[in-house]
Formats: sequence, structure tokens, C-alpha cells
Amino acid sequence: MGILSLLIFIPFFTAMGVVFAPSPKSVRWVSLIGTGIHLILTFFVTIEYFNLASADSQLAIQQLSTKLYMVEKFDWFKSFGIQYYLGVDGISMSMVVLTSIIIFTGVLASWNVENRSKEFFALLLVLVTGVFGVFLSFDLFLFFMFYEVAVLPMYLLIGIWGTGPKEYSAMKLTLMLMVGSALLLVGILALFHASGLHTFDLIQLANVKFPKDFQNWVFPTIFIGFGILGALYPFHTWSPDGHASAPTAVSMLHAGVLMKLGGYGALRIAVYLLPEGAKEWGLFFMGLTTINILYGSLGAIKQKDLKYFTAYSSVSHCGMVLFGVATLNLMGFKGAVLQMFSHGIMTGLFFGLIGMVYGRTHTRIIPEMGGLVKVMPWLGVAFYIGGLASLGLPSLSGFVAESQIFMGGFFGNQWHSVTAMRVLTVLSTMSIVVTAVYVLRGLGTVFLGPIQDKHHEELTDATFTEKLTTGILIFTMFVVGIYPRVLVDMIEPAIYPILNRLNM
Amino acid sequence: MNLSLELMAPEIIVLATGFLILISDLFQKSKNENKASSILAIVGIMLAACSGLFLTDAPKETLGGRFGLDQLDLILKEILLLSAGLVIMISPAAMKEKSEQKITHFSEFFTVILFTLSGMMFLVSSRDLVTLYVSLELATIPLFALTAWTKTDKSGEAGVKYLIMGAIGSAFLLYGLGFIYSITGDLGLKAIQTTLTASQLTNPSLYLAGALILAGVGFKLTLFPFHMWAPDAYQGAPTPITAFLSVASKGTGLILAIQLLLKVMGFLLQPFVFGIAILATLTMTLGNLVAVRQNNLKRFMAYSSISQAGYLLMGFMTTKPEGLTAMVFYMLVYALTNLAAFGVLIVHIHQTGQEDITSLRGISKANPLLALSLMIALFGLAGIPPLAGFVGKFFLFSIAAQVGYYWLVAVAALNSTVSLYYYLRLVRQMYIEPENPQSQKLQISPMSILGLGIATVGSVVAGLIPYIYDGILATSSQWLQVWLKI
Amino acid sequence: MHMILNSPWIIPALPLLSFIIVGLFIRPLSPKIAAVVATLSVGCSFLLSLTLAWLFFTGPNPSQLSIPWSFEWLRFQPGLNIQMGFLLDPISAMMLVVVTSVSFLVHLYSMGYMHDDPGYGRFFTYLNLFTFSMLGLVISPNIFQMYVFWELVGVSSFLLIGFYYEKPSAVAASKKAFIVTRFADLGFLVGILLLGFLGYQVQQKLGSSDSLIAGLQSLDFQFLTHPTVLSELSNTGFLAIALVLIYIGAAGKSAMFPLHIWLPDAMEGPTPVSALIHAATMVVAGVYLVARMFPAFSTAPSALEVVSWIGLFTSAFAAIIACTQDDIKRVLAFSTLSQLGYMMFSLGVANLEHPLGYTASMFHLFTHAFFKALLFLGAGAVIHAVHTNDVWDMGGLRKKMPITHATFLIAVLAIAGVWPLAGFFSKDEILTAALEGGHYVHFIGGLAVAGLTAFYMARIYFLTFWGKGRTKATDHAHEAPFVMLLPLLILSVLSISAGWIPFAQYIHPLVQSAQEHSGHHGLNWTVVLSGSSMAAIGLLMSWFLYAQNDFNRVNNWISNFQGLYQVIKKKFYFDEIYLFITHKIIFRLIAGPIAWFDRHAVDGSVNLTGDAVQKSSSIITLIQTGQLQTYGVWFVLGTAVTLIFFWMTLL
Amino acid sequence: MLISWVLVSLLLFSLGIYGVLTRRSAVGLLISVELMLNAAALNLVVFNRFLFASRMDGQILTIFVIALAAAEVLIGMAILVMLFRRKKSVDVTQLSQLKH
Amino acid sequence: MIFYLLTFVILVLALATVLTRHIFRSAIYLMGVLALSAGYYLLLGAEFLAGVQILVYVGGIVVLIVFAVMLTQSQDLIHDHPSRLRKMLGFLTSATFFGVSAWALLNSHLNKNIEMPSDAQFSAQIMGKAFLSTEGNGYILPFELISILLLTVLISGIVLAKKEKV
Repeated sequence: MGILSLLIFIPFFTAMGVVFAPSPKSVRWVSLIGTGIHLILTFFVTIEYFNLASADSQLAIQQLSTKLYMVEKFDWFKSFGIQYYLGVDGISMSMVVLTSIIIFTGVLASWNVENRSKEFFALLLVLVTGVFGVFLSFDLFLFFMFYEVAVLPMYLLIGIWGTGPKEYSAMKLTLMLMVGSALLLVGILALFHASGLHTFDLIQLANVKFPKDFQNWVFPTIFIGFGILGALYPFHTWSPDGHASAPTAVSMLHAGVLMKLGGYGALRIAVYLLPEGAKEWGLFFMGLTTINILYGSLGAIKQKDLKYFTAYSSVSHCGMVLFGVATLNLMGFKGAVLQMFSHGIMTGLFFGLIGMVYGRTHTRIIPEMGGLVKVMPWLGVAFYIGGLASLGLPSLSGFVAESQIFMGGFFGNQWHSVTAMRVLTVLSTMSIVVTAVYVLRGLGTVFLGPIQDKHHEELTDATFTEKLTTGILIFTMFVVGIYPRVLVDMIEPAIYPILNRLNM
Repeated sequence: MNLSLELMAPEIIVLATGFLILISDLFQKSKNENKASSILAIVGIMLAACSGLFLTDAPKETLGGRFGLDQLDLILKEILLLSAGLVIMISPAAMKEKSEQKITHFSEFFTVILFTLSGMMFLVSSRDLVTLYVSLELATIPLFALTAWTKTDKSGEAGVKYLIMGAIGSAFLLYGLGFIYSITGDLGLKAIQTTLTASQLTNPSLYLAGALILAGVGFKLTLFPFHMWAPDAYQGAPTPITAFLSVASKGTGLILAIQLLLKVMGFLLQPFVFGIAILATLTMTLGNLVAVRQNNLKRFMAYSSISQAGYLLMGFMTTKPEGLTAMVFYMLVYALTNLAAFGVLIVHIHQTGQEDITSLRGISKANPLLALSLMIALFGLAGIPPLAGFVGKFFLFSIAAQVGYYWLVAVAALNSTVSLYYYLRLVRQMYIEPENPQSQKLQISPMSILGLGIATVGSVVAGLIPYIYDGILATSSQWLQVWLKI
Repeated sequence: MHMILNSPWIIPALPLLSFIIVGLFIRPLSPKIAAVVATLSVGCSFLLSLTLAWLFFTGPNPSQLSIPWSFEWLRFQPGLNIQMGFLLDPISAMMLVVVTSVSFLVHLYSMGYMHDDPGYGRFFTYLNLFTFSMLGLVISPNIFQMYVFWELVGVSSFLLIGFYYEKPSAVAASKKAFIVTRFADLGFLVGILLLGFLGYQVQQKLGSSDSLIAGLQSLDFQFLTHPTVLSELSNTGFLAIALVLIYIGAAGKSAMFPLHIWLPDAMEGPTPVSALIHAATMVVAGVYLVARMFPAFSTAPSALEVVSWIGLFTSAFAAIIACTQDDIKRVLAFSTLSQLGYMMFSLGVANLEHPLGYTASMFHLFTHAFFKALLFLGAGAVIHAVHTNDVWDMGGLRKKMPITHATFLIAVLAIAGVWPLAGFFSKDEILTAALEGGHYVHFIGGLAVAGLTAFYMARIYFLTFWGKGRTKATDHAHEAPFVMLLPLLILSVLSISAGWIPFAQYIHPLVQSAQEHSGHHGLNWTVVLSGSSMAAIGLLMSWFLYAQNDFNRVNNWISNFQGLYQVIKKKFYFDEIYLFITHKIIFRLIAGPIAWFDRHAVDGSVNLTGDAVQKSSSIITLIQTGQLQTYGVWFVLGTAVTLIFFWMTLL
Repeated sequence: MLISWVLVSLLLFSLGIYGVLTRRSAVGLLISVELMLNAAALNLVVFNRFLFASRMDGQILTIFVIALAAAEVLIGMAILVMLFRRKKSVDVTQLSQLKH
Repeated sequence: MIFYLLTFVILVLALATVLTRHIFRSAIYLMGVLALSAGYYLLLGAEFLAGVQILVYVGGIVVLIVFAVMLTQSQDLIHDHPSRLRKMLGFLTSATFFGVSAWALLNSHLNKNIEMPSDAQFSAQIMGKAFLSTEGNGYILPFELISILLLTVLISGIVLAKKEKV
């Protein structure tokens, strides 16, 4: 049971522990301890990773195939070429850190879930096991298996503990994500059979030079398959409904982490294995994601419900991730991974706070609330910091990621027309203004100005657990914002193999 | 004259148990006491299964080439024994309650099931058309009676429909076999296969025979145009028999298809892969689409099993070992998952008397474990990891991809998404809908719990441990080596 | 003493440190100590920057640009790494002194001004944050770091303007300020992207040949102002566009003409804030940016033209509006606008051949910071006393508040450009630069603006301090407390003496080639005469109209230009235009339809597929009629079709 | 000639199909099924006689078919009798309680 | 020649069984068809088979059917005339089936005017040996299976048909 398998299965064992936990009260503590241990373990794994990776970060620049650390590899379905193959490189490491933080704060944020709390925490932890599995597995079959494990608990979580039209949105969400994974299945099977070598191992498949026209149809299939989860433009409609009716921790986890699976998969599988296809389709998807970015932010201006407001903003930010992936150059990729990390933290914070505000005012309609900062200063300040991070204020993680993506988009690559890329980049940079407009407008109405509803006067400020949740997330955002080399050094060596394969 | 009858040990044990139950019924004092006969039946099946394990050496034939046994046949027999055993374990739950759905005459019930089971096992190892046809009839005709066992309007109607369609099916099959006979002259499967490979393929009567045989097989496997009987028969029959139909009878259909289509006409399949793809698409799409609006639990399971037949058919698209393995593996996984689902449904339907989906509301509150195992079974059928259904479906879809039919993989994947929709409809009734007040605690006998447990655990574990798949792959590549020389 | 030279990062670190400590720990405990700590920290950094400037200017090579300290912050591409560091050169030393001094005085002043305000601690934390980000902006060695602190300055101004978050108008003003500056920063960011791209290409080309360039990153100022690089850049043709884009960022921050609407509304914030941010420091960031990029601007004359003409227009435009405003802080805001226009167009008229404009602009920035801060703090003292901003409710405060009156008078004279005071020298330099540079239109415009400035400053002076108290509040107005008066006194001394500092000797653009300028100190008499006469006319006019306490003369003037007067008073209706554009067009015509489109069309299509499945399934279920014989028909037809299909594949 | 025999058995088979598809009474259905099975059996014997006279496989299979037909009719009658006792009619067109 | 006569009569009787309105008459016609097909077997030289046919089919099955007809005599179904649509549909389907198969058969290897070969070693004892011999081409296994099948059918038949002691 190597350390990486431990990373994947600690949440699962905690889920088992939760199921057999004596009293509903202790359920929260068991899951908190579980995720706490996981956070500490992730911390040590990161340190370990840095020692291992720093040795050869220089020669990473010429490398053709991804260099994996702490590898665990043994045969599973030997006759079918399937292995239990875990490894970690820069990109997966950053994503594992993100997920670990989000699940820890997610458990903290759902501290007062009473109704069937055992099943709630168990399902939440199973979902996170799937997510960790995806980030750490380098065998396509294992990747796909964990990918679907991550998608399914969503139905029950939203269906049972959600609010509003929960069945409808839970069903819509699950079905659209399953359609995405259907496309993915076609792609993976096509890769497996067209590669000639009888294996699902990602690293070996990368060495295969797939024929050009094969790549031209497999790349969009896989990219759109992941794009559906990463809120690509026409397939994003599940995200506003899904997040609006999901409970706090679920939408924190979903928007924060699950939507990153889309970006991660697009980068790790679509671009890495099918470079020709990427060159063929890059510009098209860049255009699509530009719509995604502008459309998401413009759509958020008129939203009345706080959760729809955040859902649209995360559609726009996830569009930026896919935009970064579609730019096909060093800065674009780095920016995409950074944006995945920073947006994960940001949306986690946002949805956590919305849950806390909703817990107090029992309404999420923006016009109905006003002047809350007087009554709950901590939440107000945290909300503002989250908002400023989302509009890309420097010294917060959002800016670092966005600047990389815009710089990448602007520098272009040698396969697409640079002017087209530049026009699209300028269009997407406009989103920083539109984001500023809707963030300030929304938060201004909710938190500043006189108190509208008189019985909002006696609302209480954040409790200790809530302070801890928001504190951790804000601290991470500041760390990444102020000293981004923490992440950039981790991610950059892992980007080069993907890039070299493109230039090959 | 060494009649190496030990090859037939499993079948003989099963028949012997059948007779034993029949005789033991004479000394039964109280008429509604089914404990003894069901335990006897299960012991018999277990004995047969163990005896099968000792016959694992090289393939052999006996009784003048009429009865053959090799590794793959053994695996198929074990699967049949497993499904029949689970059905028998679970069915007592349907015999106790008061509703008119009650199954009477338990010992006859078990005897008939065991005899049908022996018919299925004989079908597996039959090596000539006569034995094949007779064992097929032995495996099908008693099912007509079992379907009408509870003698209500519904089961009577189901029985009649199943009977007539069954009769037509077997008539068509016989007619087809007649034309095969006209081409080859010799009834032995081996001989037929050699003459067919020799004879030129453009003989239209061969295609007439093929169409007729496909009708017979299609009836058994509930493929698209020939599936009409299944929903009514599944709904009308008593629930244990519906389970038996959906698992064992489908297994027999698969075995018949393997015997006739793969073993005899394996090399012919190559030009018809597109036809098979179309048939598979039609079957699964029909099964899935209609199941979306089903409100009766048994009819729902009927359509779900029709769609599963559609997935199974994809295995025929290649004569490479992966195809056959994927089918056999999926049959095992499907049997386990389906029986896990039926286990809970049998208990629920026969104790609450309602078959409507909405009657499942509140089951998760009253009896959480039952609800959980039904949910696991449904997710298994939908093909959600880490359950075995996912692994099975993945291997099946990879066959279609191997042959280059990527559009079929996409269609199948979308179909399984639609299937997820209607399986989730059930999960929604169980977990999300508000509980109806009078959902009471269902009592379930320890044996049924054992059966349910085996099925549910099996449906999870079969996907994780690799040895099952690898074992089946080894045997099927060896089998193909023997029969089709690939 | 040289410790400060090689570790100058202490200067910005002090306000940051105190921001964190005060903000998180001290403020909740006791606001009083928080204020003291905050003020002390800014004070220390003021002293340190003073010594740094002193050491720098008296040091061996006073105009030598150097980066004593920096660390690698963010890696974009191998040739494009961003170093976070400290750049020391004449204008940054000067700016350091200006920022820290004004900030320290404003801290002192607000101890008194904000005395009984509930958010007392919070105010000082925001001030510290602002000082830190302004210092960061000033010392940044590359344009990216400047952008980073540019945004931070924008946020702190947002927080300070919206300090009274209870008042919806303050909230709206802060939101407007942030969004307008954010819009300008969009231009700035695109400019940086373009410049980065061009610079990167040039660096790749020249990097091999020239070792100095190879060492630099393509966004560093040293690189962007390097003559060979600039010549290379200018013949790519994109340089002018990039510089104009960057100028948009500067125009947004310094509230140049199209983006000026946020500055008058920014007066919603407390007066010390307006004094610090909207007079001395933040608004001049734009000028500082253009000055920093001056060598690049001068190689692209078209960009320089844009700068000069917008500067001139803004100064004239703002001066005209200032004459009609009633709110004392609005008048001062518009006067800042016009003075900024002055600095901008003085930069615009200059170029590398005769850099007088550059020096004049920096000089005016230096002096303007002091007397404008003084004006604002004086106005603050007056508002503190009479609790109203409207000039017509004041009057006759000369006797009640003698020291404020004295300092205010000095400031008014300084800004009007009366001889001994600072304003005279810096404005004079600008006008001479315009004259000698051959920009006659600018010269005449400048003169007119000087006259107008004198007029409206004198107007508010007479209306507040002369004549009788027009409301009873003016009767029991009392002198401001000492802690508020001390900064006023210091600033008035500075306003007087600032003019005499020999600026030209230290500040000139061509830092590398520090050839000695001819004694430029001599005044150009024609400019002196015309400037002073215009100032005198302005003063007399407003004395004539407003000092005699009977305003019918003014009223009948206004009555015959009624239409024009109203238009000017309403600030040419620009606010309404912007509101119309954002609310009507963007919100209702673009955001609304998109939100509707998303909910109905895109979402609708997804639901459509769902309904299609339901519809088709209800149709297909119908073939299961329950009739046995229909099943038979399907069965037999199925076989027939299969046979035909087999046969088809056979042929 | 062989083809005429085969056509006759085919005709009988088709008539059987027609009977199954049109008869209203369940017993009529069973009768038509018997007809079809008989046609198939005839077909076998014809092939045996014409093509492979040296062996008797065809006839052996026919005998088994006859036995199977007997079994089928028996079960059919049992179900029909049971159904008749409950519904007092064996009209197949009425038997459509299980549908859709 | 006899073949044509027999065929004509059989076809007429078959048509009658299928078309008559009275169920009872259709059973009788069926008996006629089965008897005459025994004649066919005789024509083809399979005497034993003809005997079995007469015995089992005509003697057993038709009698059983007649009993069933008697048992399920119900007033409303005396005249069993199916609806027009049902008849039309039935006719169309069986006609297509007949047409397609006939077309297939006519083009197949059977249509090469093969005459009836003169010699045919059909004899009862070959048949008997085939049924019971265990090696060679013996069919002992299906023989046993048929017995099991008949037993099962008997059991379930009794269970289904017996009157419930209510």
C-alpha cells in the first residue's frame, strides 16, 4: 500500500469509519480527523515531491515523456493490458493539494448537516476518493474508473440534501456528465485499439504517433468529453442549476475540484496524447472558450440568486482554464493549471461563504439582502477577498493565473494565426472588467449600504469552524498570490514534456 | 464399453436432487412447509458445482460424440448452476405471504426448475443437432409452465403468450436446422462445421437457415424483432421465475447462440458484423428507451434485461478470443447483478403485494440494507465503477472499438447513460422521494439473505479481482483454437 | 548610513508590516494605539526615504539608475521573468519622499479629523495599505510589478472611498472608481502584453549580440528605455499602439478626460483620504508611469502628441467646470484634474532633445503634492468645523479660524502661481517648456488655465473666509485642534520653500548620459510676466465678484448665460452618459438577453433532448400492444427481413 | 422431384403461420403450431430420403420432434384449461391485460 | 402421381383447418392432414416413421386437442372469425414469408431436379439400434432427455390443470 494509494484510500476508509460511527455528532469529527490526516499527509508528500523533483528540474526542459515520482505499478487485468499505475508529477501534485484543502474545508463547512449526516459524509468522502484517484492514476482504464466514481455520488448528494428543484438538477447534472464520460469512453477505447500496443499505460501511449486523421476526430471527442465537465460553452447548463440546488459542501467540492477534472483531463490526455489533433482544433476551442469566458461573466451580472451568480462566474473561470489549454504554449498550460488551482480555492471559498450566509439569512436572493457587513464583518471581508481574487486582484491567486493565460494567449504558437489568437485574448481580457462589475455590484448590494431587512440586525458573525474554513482558503490564496513560485516551480517541469511533444 | 459418465456428473446430480425432492414431498406432512425441499435443492446444486470442479482437465467427449465437455462448457455450467442456485435461495421469500401471488406446490416447483437446469446444462455440452434441440426444448418448455405457476389471470396470460411464441420459435429453429441438415447431411456439430467451411457460401438456403436459426436464438436471447414476449412473460410470471427467466434463460440463449452461431458458423460471421451491430443497436436502444417510462417493477426489469441482451450481442462482432470472453464474463456479471436486484424485488413485491415503482418509497428508511443492495445492483446494471457491471461493459465496448465500430461504442455508451437515467429513477424513489407511511419492515429468511449477499458481493468483487477475466480469456482462446482453428 | 542604500526594501516593508499587525491584531483591541502605530511606521519610512534621497542625491552619481535589491517573483518564459525589486533613480527617490511625507502628514491630520468615527482603527489600516501599495508602485523596476501595485493602489482607493459603507452614495462612488480604473487597467494590461511580446522578440534578436540586454528581462524599464532596443521596437510599428494603450492605464488612474468621471465622486470618502489619494499620490501615478516610460514615449512622437493634447484638453475642461461648482471638495477635485492635465501636457511637449518639459512636470508634481494636500486639509478643517461641504453655507470664517485661513491663503496663492510660492516656479517652468518647445497652442492654453485656476481658487477662498457667516453653523465654528493644524503649518512651509529647490539639476530623463544642462535656472521673463498677469487678472476678477458679499453682480452674469452655466455645472452631463451606457446598454441590452438566452435557449436545448427521449419512448412502448398475434407478425416479419438482409450482403 | 416436396412443406409451414396469426381461439393456435411442426418434420424426412439415403439421421430427429410436439401440446392444453377455468374464454384477442 | 394426389388433398385439408370457423372441425381437419402426412412418409419409404406418426400424432395429440376443445367450449367463441385487419395482416405476413423462402429455396442447391434415389437402407432395426447404442452415431442421450422432458411436462401439467381445493 504505497503512499499514493494511501492518499487515494484514506477518504474511503474515513467513509467506512463514518458509516460505523457511533453517534451522528461523532460523524463530523471522524470525517474531520480523516481529512485532517489526509491534509497533513499531502503536505509531507509535497515536501517529498519537491526533494525528488528539484534534482532534475533542469533537464525537465528537454524531456519527452512525463517523469513520474513515487510510482506504484502492478498488473490488474494483465490479459487486457490494464495496470494499477499510480504516479505523481507537478500537475497532479498541485491538484492533489487543492483537493485535499477543499475536502478539509468542505467537511468544516458542512458542520451542521443534521439530516442523515452519516450518508452525507460517506458519499462526500467517496466522491473525493474518485477525484484523488483521477489525479494520481496514469492508466487510462483506472483514470476512467475513478472519473466515473467521482461523478456518481453527486446524484444522491444533490438529490437528497439539495434545495429547490433538486431532483431535476441532480438528474440533469448526472446525465450530462455521463454523456461526457460516454464520449470519453469512445476516445479511450479508440486510443487503446489504434495504438497497436496492448496497454492502457498513458506514458507508453504517448510515444505512439497516431495517424493525423485519426487524431482529428478523437481529439475533439475527448476534449468535449472533458469539456462537458469543465463547463465548455454549450454544455455548461448543468452547472448553474446543479450548483444552485446542491448543498454547500457539495457545490464547494464540485465547482472547486470536480470541474478541474475537465481541465486536467483535457491537458493530460487530449493534448498530451494527440498533439496533431490539438494543433488542428486548438483555435476552434480557443474561440469557444472565449465565448465561455465572456458569456459566463456577462451572464452573471443579471443573476438574482447568489449561487447562480457564483455558478456563472465559475463557468467563466473554467472557460479560462480551457482557454489556457487551447493556447498550446508554455504560459497557456502553466496558466491553465494555476487557474485550476486558484479557481478551485476561490469557488470553494465562495460557495462555503454562501452556505454560511444562507444558513443565517435563509435567502440567497441578492436584492433581499443589504448591509450585512455591519452584522457579520468576518464573512463580509472574506466574501470581498474572494470577490477580489475572482476579478484577478494581484497578491491573490487569481491574478497570477490570469496573467499567465493572457500572456500565453497573446504570445500564440506557430500553428495558429497569431492575430486571431491575439484578438481572442483581448476579448477574454475584457472579462476582468466585466467580472469586476458583477462582483462589486453583487457584493455591494449584499454587504454594503444600509441594512434592508430589519431582522437581519441580530444575525451573528462567523463561528470558529467557519472562521477556520475561510481562514485556510484565504491564506492559501494569499500564499499563491504573493509568492507564486510555490506552485510555478511545481508545475513547470511537468508542463515541458507536453510542450516538447507538441513541438516534436 | 467405458461409458465415461463421470463427465455428466453435474447433470446427473441435479436430476437426482430433482427426483429426491419429488419423493421427499410425499413424506411432507404440512403442505406449506418448503424449508426441506429448498435446502435439498441448494445442497444438490452445490454438490453439482463442486463435482464440476473435478472435471477440469483436457476436453473429452463421450456417448458416441453426443456429449462433450471442455473448459468453457464447464465455466458456462458453473454460471448456470450459480444463477439457478441463487434463484432457489431467494425464492422461498415468495412462498410465505398471503397474497394470491403465492407460489404453491413448492417441491414440484423446485423439481421442475432443477430439470430445466439440467436441460440447460445438457445444451451446453451437446455436440449434435438432435441433443441440442431436445435439450433446448427441455430447457424451454417447462418454463412455460413455471410462468403460469401461480394460476392467476396475469400469469395465465403470460404463460399462453410465452408458450405460443416459444412454439413458433422452436418451429422456426427446427425448420432452420432442417435446411442445415439438407446442406451437410450429418447432424454432428463438428461434421456440420467442416462441411459448411468447405461448401461455397453463396447458397441461399444457407441464408434461409441462418435467418430461421437467428429467429430461434433471437427468441431465446430476446433480440429486437423477437423480444415481444419477454415484457409480458416477465410481468406475468411469479417474481422468482422472472428472475430465473432473465438470468438462466438468457444464459441459455447465449449458449445456444455460441453453439450455433459461433461454433458452427463462426467463420461466416465476418460479412455480417454490420448486421450484428445494427441488431445490437436496435435491441439496446429499444430496451433502454421503453424502460424509461416503465412504472411496473417486473416489466422494468424485463426491458432492462432486453437492453443487456443488446450489449451482449456486441461480443459476436469478432471471432477473436476477447469477444467470447467479454460475453461470458458479462453473462456472469449480469447474472450476479440481476439476481442481487431481483433478490430485493422478490422480497418487496411478494411482501407488499405492489409491483409499482412508487411502492419502493421509504424502503431506505425501513430496511436500509436491502435498499443499499438494490442500489448497488442497479448501479452495477448501469455500469458504474467500481462495480463489475462497469468492467464488463468496458470489455464489451472495447470489442466494438477493436472491430473499428466507434459509432457503435458511442451509441452503446449513450444507451448506458439513458439506462442510468431510469435506474436512477428507482434510486430516486428509494432515497429521495418522501417516505410513504405504511412502508413496513420486510422480514427475510436467513437463506435469502445469504443468496442476496452472495449476489451483491459477487457483483462488486467480480469486477475487481482480475483472475476471473484472465481465466475465462485463457479457456476461450483455447476453445476457439479447438473449434475455429484461430 | 549606507545600510539603507543596499536594503531599501525596509521603506515599503514598514507600512506593510504595520498594516498586517494593526489590521489583524491591534485594531480590534484599541483603535487609539492602532492609529499611533500606523502613523509611527509611516513616519519612520518617511525619515528613511528622506535619508535615502539625501544619500542618493549627494552621492557619487546622483542620476545613475540602479536596482539595489530584487528577487525572482514569477516566471513566464525563459526571456520573460518578473523580478520583484527596488529601483532607485532620481524620480523614484523624489516620489518616495513626496509619498511618505504627505502620507505621514495625512496620518497625523486624520488622528484629529477622524477622532470620533467608529471605524477609526479600520481607517488607519486602509491608509497603511495604501501607503505600502503606493510605495511599491513607485519603486518597481519593471512595468509588470508596477501593474501589480497599480491594482493594489486601486483596491485601497476603493476601500478608502467606500469607507462610510453605510452611505449608498459612498458605496456607488467606490464601485464607480474601481470599475473605471479597472477599465483603464484593461488597456494597461493589453499594453503590457503587447509590449512584453515585442520586447521578447527584440530581446531574442538582440540578446545574442549585446551582453547588457541579454541580462535584462523584456519587461524591465531598463530594457524598455534602452536606446538600441527602442530603435528596434519603433520600427516594428506597434510601439505607438502599445504606448497609447499604456497611456490609457495612466489616463484612467490620473483621471484624464474620458475617464475622469470617478474623481469628483471620489470625494465621498473622508477628506484626509481625498488629500492623500486624490491630490498628492495616487492620481500622479499616471504621470509617474509616463515619466518612467518617457524615453519610449519620445521615440514614438504620435503617442506623445496624444498625451499632450489630452492633457491640455483635460486641464482646460476641468478648470471651466471648477468655476461653477458649489461643493468645496468638488472644486478642489476639478482643480487637481486640471493640474494633472498640466503635468501631462508638460510631459507631452517635452522630448529627449529638450527635456525641460519632463523636469518641469516632475517639479510641478512635487510642488502640487504639497499645496494641493494643504488645500484639501484646510478644506477638511473647515468642513470639520461647519459640518457642510457647500461653499454657500460658509462665509466669514476668517476671524473664527485664523491659522486655517492663513495656511489656506498661502495655498491659494501658491496654486494661483504668485511669485515667491512653489506654484509660480513649477507652472512657469511648464509654460517655458511649452513656449520653447514651439507648442504655442499649449502655451496659450496653459496661460488661460492659469488665469482660470487663480479665479476659481480665489472664488472659494472669498466665499469661505470673507463676507459674513451665511448660516448659523458658521457662528460657532472654532479653530481646528492642534494635531490638525500642525500638518497645515508644515505643508504651508513646504509650499513656500518647495519652489526654491534646484530641480533641474537633478531630474532629467536621459539618466545614462548625465551631460550637464546649461544653467536653466534663469526665468524666461516673457513667461513670468504673462503668467503673473493672468494670475492677477484671475484674482481680481473673483475679488470683484465674490469678495463684496453682494452676489447680484454674479447672479445677473449667470442669468444671461443661463443655458451654458447649467451645462457646465452639470459637468457636461458625462456622468449621465456613462450611467446610460453601463445600465441601459450593457446591463439591459447585453447582460439581460445573455442571461435569458442561457436559461432558455441553451438550457432549453438540453431539456429538449430529455423530452425527445421521453416522447420517443412513449411512442415505442405502443408497439407492445399486448396482442399475441401482433407479436407473431413482428416475429415472422423479423425473420423475413433478416433473410432479405443476409441475401443483400450476399450479393 | 425434391423441390416440389420442399415447396409443399414450405406451403404447409406458411399455412401454419397464417393459422397462428389469424385464429382467435388459443386451441386453434395450438393446432396451427402442430401444423407447422409437422411441416418441419416432413421437410427433414424428405431431405433424408432424397439427399442422404444412406443414413437415417433425419428420421430419428423427426421422431424426437413428434415427441416434443406432444410435450408442447400437453403443456399448452394444461395452461389453456387453467386459463379457461378462470376467464371462461380462450379468446387470444382478449388476453391483453399485460401491455405497454 | 400419387404424390400430386396426396399433396392436393393435404393442402385442401390444411387450408380447411386454418380457415374453418368451428374449432372442432379444424381439429378434425388437422387429424386428416396428419394422417395424410403419414402417407407421405410411406411414400418416402419411412414405414416405421409413418407408424409412429399415426400412433402418436393422430392417436395421441389430436385426441388431446379434441379433449381440450371440448373442455374449453364457450358460447361467445363458437364462430371464431377473426377481424378483417387480423386476417389481412396474417395473410400478408405468411405470404411474404412464403415468397421470400420460396425464392431462396428455388435459387438454392435443392432446386437441381434431384430424383428420388432408388435404394434407401431404411429399416426399423437401424433406427432402433441408433436410439439405444452408446457409441458410434447412437442417440441414447436425447432419448433419455426426452423421457425427462415428458416427465417434467406431466408434473407441471398436472399442477396447472388440477382444480384448486378452495
